[in-house]
Amino acid sequence: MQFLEKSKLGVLLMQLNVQYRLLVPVEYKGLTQFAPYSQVEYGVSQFYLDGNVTVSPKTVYLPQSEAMYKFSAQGKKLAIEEMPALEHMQVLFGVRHCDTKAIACLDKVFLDEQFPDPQYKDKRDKTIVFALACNNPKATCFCESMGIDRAHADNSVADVQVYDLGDVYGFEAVSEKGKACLDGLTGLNEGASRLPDQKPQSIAFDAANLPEKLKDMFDHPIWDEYAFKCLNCGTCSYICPTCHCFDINNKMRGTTGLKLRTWDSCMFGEYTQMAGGHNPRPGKKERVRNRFLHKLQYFNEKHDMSLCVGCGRCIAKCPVNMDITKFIRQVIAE
Amino acid sequence: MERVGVFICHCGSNIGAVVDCARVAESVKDYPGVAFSTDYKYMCSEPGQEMIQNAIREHNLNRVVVASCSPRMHEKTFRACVAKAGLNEYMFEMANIREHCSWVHAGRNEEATEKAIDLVKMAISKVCNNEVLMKGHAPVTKRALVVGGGIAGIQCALDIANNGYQVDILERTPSIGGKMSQIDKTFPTIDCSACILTPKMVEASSHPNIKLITFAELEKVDGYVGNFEVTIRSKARSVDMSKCTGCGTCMTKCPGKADDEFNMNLRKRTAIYTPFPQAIPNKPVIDRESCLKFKSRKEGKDVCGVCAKLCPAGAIDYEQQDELFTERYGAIVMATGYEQFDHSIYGEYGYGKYPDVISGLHFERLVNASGPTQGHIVRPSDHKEPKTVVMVKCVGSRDPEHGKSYCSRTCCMYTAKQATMIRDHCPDTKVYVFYMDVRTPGKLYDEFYNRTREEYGVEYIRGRVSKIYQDGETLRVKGEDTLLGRQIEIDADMVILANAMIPNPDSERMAQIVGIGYDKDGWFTESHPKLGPVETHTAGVFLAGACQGPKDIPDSVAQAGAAAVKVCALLSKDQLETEPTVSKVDNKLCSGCGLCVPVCPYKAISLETIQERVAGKTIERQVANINGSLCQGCGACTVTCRSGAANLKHFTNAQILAEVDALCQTIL
Amino acid sequence: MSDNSVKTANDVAENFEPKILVFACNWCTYAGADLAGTSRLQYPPNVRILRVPCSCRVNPQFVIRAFQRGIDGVLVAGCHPGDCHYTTGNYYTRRRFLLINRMMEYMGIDPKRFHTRWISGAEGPKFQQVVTEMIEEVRAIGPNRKLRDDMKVTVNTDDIVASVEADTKVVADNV
Amino acid sequence: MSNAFVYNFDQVQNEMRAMAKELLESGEATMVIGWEKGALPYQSTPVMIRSAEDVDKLIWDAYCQQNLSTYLIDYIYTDEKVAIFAKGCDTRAYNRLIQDNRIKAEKCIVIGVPCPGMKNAREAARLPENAEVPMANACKECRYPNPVVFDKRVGTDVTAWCTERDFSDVEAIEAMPADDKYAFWQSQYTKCIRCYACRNICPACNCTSCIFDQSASGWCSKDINASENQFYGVTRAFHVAGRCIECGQCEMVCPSEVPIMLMNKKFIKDIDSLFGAHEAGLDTNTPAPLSHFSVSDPEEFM
Amino acid sequence: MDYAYFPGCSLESTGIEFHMSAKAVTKALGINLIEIPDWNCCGASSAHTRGHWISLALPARNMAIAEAAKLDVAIPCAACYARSKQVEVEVSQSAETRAKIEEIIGRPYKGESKARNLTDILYRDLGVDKIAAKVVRPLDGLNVLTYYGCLMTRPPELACDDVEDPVSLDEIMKALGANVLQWGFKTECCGGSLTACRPKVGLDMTQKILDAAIKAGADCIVTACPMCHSNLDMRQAQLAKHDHNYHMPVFFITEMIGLALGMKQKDLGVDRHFIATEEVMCKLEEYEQEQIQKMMNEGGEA
Repeated sequence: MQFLEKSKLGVLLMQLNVQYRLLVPVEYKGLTQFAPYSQVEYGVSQFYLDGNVTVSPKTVYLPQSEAMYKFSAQGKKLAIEEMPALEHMQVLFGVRHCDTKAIACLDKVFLDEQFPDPQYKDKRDKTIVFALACNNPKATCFCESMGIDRAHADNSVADVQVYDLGDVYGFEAVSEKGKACLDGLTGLNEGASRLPDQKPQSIAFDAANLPEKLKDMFDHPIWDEYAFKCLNCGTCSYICPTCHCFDINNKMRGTTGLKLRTWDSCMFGEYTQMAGGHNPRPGKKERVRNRFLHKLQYFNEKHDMSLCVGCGRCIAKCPVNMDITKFIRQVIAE
Repeated sequence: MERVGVFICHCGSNIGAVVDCARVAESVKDYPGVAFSTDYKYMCSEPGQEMIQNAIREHNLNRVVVASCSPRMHEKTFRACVAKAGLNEYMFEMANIREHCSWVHAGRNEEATEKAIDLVKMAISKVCNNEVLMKGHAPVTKRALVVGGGIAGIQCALDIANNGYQVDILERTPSIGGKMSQIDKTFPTIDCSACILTPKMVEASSHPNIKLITFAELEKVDGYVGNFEVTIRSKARSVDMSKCTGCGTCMTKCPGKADDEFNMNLRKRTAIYTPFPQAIPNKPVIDRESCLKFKSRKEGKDVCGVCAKLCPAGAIDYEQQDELFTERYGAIVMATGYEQFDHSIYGEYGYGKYPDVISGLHFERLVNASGPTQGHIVRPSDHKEPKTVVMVKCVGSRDPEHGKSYCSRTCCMYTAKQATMIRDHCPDTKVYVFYMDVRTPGKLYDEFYNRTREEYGVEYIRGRVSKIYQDGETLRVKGEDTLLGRQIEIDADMVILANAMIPNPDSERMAQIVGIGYDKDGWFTESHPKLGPVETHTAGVFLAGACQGPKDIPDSVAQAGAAAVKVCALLSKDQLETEPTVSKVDNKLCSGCGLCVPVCPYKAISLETIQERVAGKTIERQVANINGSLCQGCGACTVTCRSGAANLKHFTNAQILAEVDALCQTIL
Repeated sequence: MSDNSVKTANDVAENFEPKILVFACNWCTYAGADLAGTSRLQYPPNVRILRVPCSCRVNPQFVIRAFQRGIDGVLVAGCHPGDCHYTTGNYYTRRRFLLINRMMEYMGIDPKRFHTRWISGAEGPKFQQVVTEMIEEVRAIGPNRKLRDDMKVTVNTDDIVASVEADTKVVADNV
Repeated sequence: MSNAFVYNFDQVQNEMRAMAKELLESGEATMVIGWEKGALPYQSTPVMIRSAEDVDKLIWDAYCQQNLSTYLIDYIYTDEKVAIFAKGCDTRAYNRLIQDNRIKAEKCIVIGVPCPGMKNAREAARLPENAEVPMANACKECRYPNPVVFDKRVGTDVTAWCTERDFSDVEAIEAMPADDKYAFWQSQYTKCIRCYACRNICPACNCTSCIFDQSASGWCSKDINASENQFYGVTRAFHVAGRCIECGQCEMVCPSEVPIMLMNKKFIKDIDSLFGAHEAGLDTNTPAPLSHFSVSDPEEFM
Repeated sequence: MDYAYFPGCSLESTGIEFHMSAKAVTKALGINLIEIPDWNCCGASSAHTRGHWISLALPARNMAIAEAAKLDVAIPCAACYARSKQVEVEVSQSAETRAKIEEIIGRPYKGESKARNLTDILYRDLGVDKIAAKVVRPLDGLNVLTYYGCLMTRPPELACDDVEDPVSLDEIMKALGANVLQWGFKTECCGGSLTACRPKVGLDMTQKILDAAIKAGADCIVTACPMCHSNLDMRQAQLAKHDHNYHMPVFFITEMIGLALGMKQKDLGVDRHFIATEEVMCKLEEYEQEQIQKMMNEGGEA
């Protein structure tokens, strides 16, 4: 394990920012998200490590609005212009393991063997992830209950594991990419590896047999109790690291246009609106049920991993303070 | 799939001289939706319209854009043209590249062409969002209303009635007849005004299809073409029309005195009066300002009552009040006539200070046999026959500074007529006429004017009068004679001013009530100065006579006939085609909030309860419903409606957004 | 910053031709513009007239949409209160645009860029004068870069905040 | 001085529970909607009580912010008789929904609760455990803490701590030069992720189908950039202009902390100065300022 | 009501009675006239024959001093008024004129302080009813003719009353109780300087006016211009040589007001006229006696 005094972190980030396009967690006027480190240099936003960011690093790989290709009509013919790939490599610094697990979930969806998503794949290949062990979780965190090890990268996403050891930071290469990147850095000195002491999480439960339990709860009255308070806004799905639904639409300017991929949410009515006016999920109950089941049951059945990584963002930001853990505990207790 | 045909018109050189029409046609050839694009010298001509119709068939176009003049001019023409080729007339848009482009950007050809291309792109983007619309139908009330009982109103009512339709004449004063009843003789034939007017009045009053509503005013007009609901205020006459026989004894003994407006206040009249002997209806009215009983009632006393005592038919009813009643009409003709310009603002002409300075209408009353002087031309001051009379023309007309900027058209002729009549009545009276120009724009007009000068020896002096003042017995008129280039002073016994014509002082209020336009001087605005002089922009409202602009009796009568034909054309239909460009509510989007209901000027929107199946259950909920025939398509509700449920057909949100996007400046 | 970077202020100085959109009510202002045409009253060709049945048909969202599409100035014109062909249409226009004009100024758009005026069918010269004045005023303050909806091609994680700072520096309106 | 000290939460809470029990047992209401404790101390969440035993779930503290009136919309087509607890602003929201014809009075029972002013949950999340949490922004300017309309009520009226609105924040922005104003709004609306939480919580935004849910209508593309977000922001502000009851929930629920009330308050300030003072939601018959006019409105467009 | 006061050369010499009566009357009516310190001649009758800039610069200096004190200038004499008004109008309308004038007179002058004719001040600013209220000795029974001359009404841009039909003198005289007759010579020219350099032409114009006055049966003529007053008053003796004997008293408007306000003739300078004014005075007294007489016997009966 290699060590770095906490005070020298800025220097390290400067180096990274020179070699790569460095993205770090920042706070900007109340909104915390991942942004280019140049913003911290300009003093526009503040470096923010003391908690997980509200808008998850999903935006790095699946931006909220992204052009897939540009098309224009020349006379009667149509010309398509692909979007350029990333110019240079990126480093994503400070990702906690709930988010790395979330990216692993997204990989299951977007890096499918037969139909890998080119733009997603391009970003994943060109990004080196510095995962940060999470010492003091927020009151809304419950990643351990969802089987996530806050200290060790147990998935293929993290390239370097960073530990906050009180006065120093510990760096441990996990993947080849990570090792190459660390070698390129100076100022790190070798030492015996040790682990940070991590505070326990306030919420804890065993979600092991959750999917089985949920299998026959499709018509359970519990849904009324939870769904009635939901407003069907898109907050939870947009800030959730694992929600990955998107809508394809275009944006025209006269005879040229862009084919856009933008986030969408199953909570919106228009999401399942069909031609002719029929909507298979007309009300709140169906939509909340669908979201919970997709996260806790359907994804497991397909990919044997839960689509909820216990980051607790939805608990913090839901306008009506819906609490998924209360739901899970109630299901477990059934 | 939109297949738009674009046709750029040169309009001879009107557009072609400034806009490169070929380039415009060429540059929109590949615009989304365009299947065919060409230009031609005269799109509105016969061959031009045929070209459109052939193109529609050949290229099976389902939308057409014509870039030419203002849609206010030829939209109807081109809609009919595309309809003939089997295309729905609302799948058509126009781009105005003449009034809004070539005519106002002369010499800037390059930029004008760029602008034309933009305007055509806007029209194409809009037409791509047009939908097929069918004209609606609304019932027609087979009854017309003529507002104003002058010669124009009477003639129009007669022409309508003779076509078999019911018509009401609404007159503000106690009797029909209007200004013409005050006039003694009419030019150019000098036949007696009353002789040609009173038969018409009698014919109107006795015509089975005509109802006279006199001493009443227009209060409120609702509804729309074919279905006007007019509220009329019938002012209290204090005489029961059904009982009164018109014997006139009450008028003989009435102690109340008031200025006789009909005789231009040259004499007094009784409080209970008929305006003039041949008045129709020949039933008196009590003027409550000058009637002793009503005046005393104000101070809590109750005196006089002579007329009630004398009246053999017991028709006097002091308790009568104004009453409002509503009537339904299919068409309205405005014939509110003109008023004389108040020349007292010309202090230098001494009006009001010198009694012998009078206006044209005053003279008409002097020379009229039933007038205050029984037809003798005498000076108001001392009732002596004037030896020298000076007539001053263009008092108030053609004077943008203090008066009106326009020429009042009739003064030259009636001044010549009055001069002839003076010379006729008092052969040895000298008559001078100060003029700027003499305008005799009619049949036998100029001959009449020449006869006035040659046979009747009237002295025409080309020049303006600067000042008139009392100089002892006579009026000293100071002016100039521009032809001789010298100042001139005349001692006149009487001066007659030829005042300008202005619209009825109440014209602006009435225009707002009926919902038609008026110009800066208050004349009603016709739909087109040349091609639509008797129509207005409001369907179903027509104009007749001087209310549309200064004009003499022949023109007024001609216009009255024209307006009558338009009314009859309208009333001849059992059903009226209503424009389909009205607002419509999409029930799926409407949440029944009712914010649009108070916004509609025509009260066309109401909340209706509908039944719907939601999640397997039939429920009832309220949605806004727009009555297509009442709605006139203003669009106020479409902006109040937050969810876009109310949308105005032919001007939908999508169409307007498409037009805005067509101008897009941003780059991707 | 993406490739179609917003034009910086200085490269536009001299030959800037503003594009003005006029929402003209069919019965009065459109007729006034026609009258300006028939009387051959010349005015600069920067104006595009969009016909609406009544000024009360103009939704403030159209005006903001125009600025999004890069139009430099918007005029909403209708009949004088009392003359409206639909009797009360322009009273609603007045209420709406008294509010939305203040809000647009509150959002930082230069008030010279949006006007609401009453122009009747007989006021051809007034149409010419209002339009010419507006074009000169907008030409003086340069192209509008506020509210523009230039598509930022998000090639990679070009996050939102970076674009803010770039925009804010460039966007200074009358730099 | 937040008058939470004088105000006795627990006493009102007990009254609420008793009222709920009585309504459920008598069958007058098939369901009572109130608040229960959420996951965190500064979170209370709406709860639906159907049986009398569960009434003890009901709590009443300084974080019961959600406006329960909007839930009534979901039940107008059912034969449920729904009772809700309603603070001063919630009752104004109730009037708003009645006036907008979205709920039927006979299906609802409004239990008025005098409100001492709710605490700012967002600040509470940032502050350490036992710090003094300030009052929510909208509650600072609240002039109607006591319910303006109710079928039943609990607790005793509180004295309003503010008599007129404070437009100093709006005036501060008005005074800024044009570019700074634009930079301010653009940076704020760049943060917006168009989750529509502000629209869905707002009692004035109660359309069955919103134009931002009809992407085919062409009003606003789903692209996320400062321009489209500002179009959404100002359009929504215009739609609720003259109808907004100033409950401040839009600002509270925004995950990006965009100061949405600054826009609504600008419209409120202008409506008051231009068309006469107007308070939305105090009754159900005063017409909305933008759906009527006065001939003597100020004339600036001659 | 404070004004800077510019008497002008005539009011120090031939028109001294206009100056005396103006000072007395304005003081009595509460108008405070502050004489411009070190004023110079406005170049009325001859300056514009020598050159345009000198004709503007002379009055400009006086106006500039008044402008420094931020006062409008009250000018009784019509000629001085016309000259001062012209420089005020030309300077406020064109920047180069202003620059050139400021360079010549060596002090700033923006054209903001207005040149005001004293009659116009009495009629418009003060108002006839205020004058009527102060009348002690009404001029009832006195038949007067008002005479405006040229410079008060022409050219239109400088005129202080209607070009064709001026009314200010008429209204003031009516307020004093006089019987104002009608005649056509209100704005005819009195001959001006022609009565000196081209007597044949000038005197003929003066004579026409006097003849018209006699024909109209006036007791006296009232004017507000020293040049007209001297021509009408002084030249009557010269005209007497051509076998017409004229005896038409000519008064200044301020003298008339003074008399009506009960002031003594000496203080107003009425005794300094060429044509004696006794008849008018005793006519007033006679009339007064009759009034007292009538009141006496009415009083007696009642």
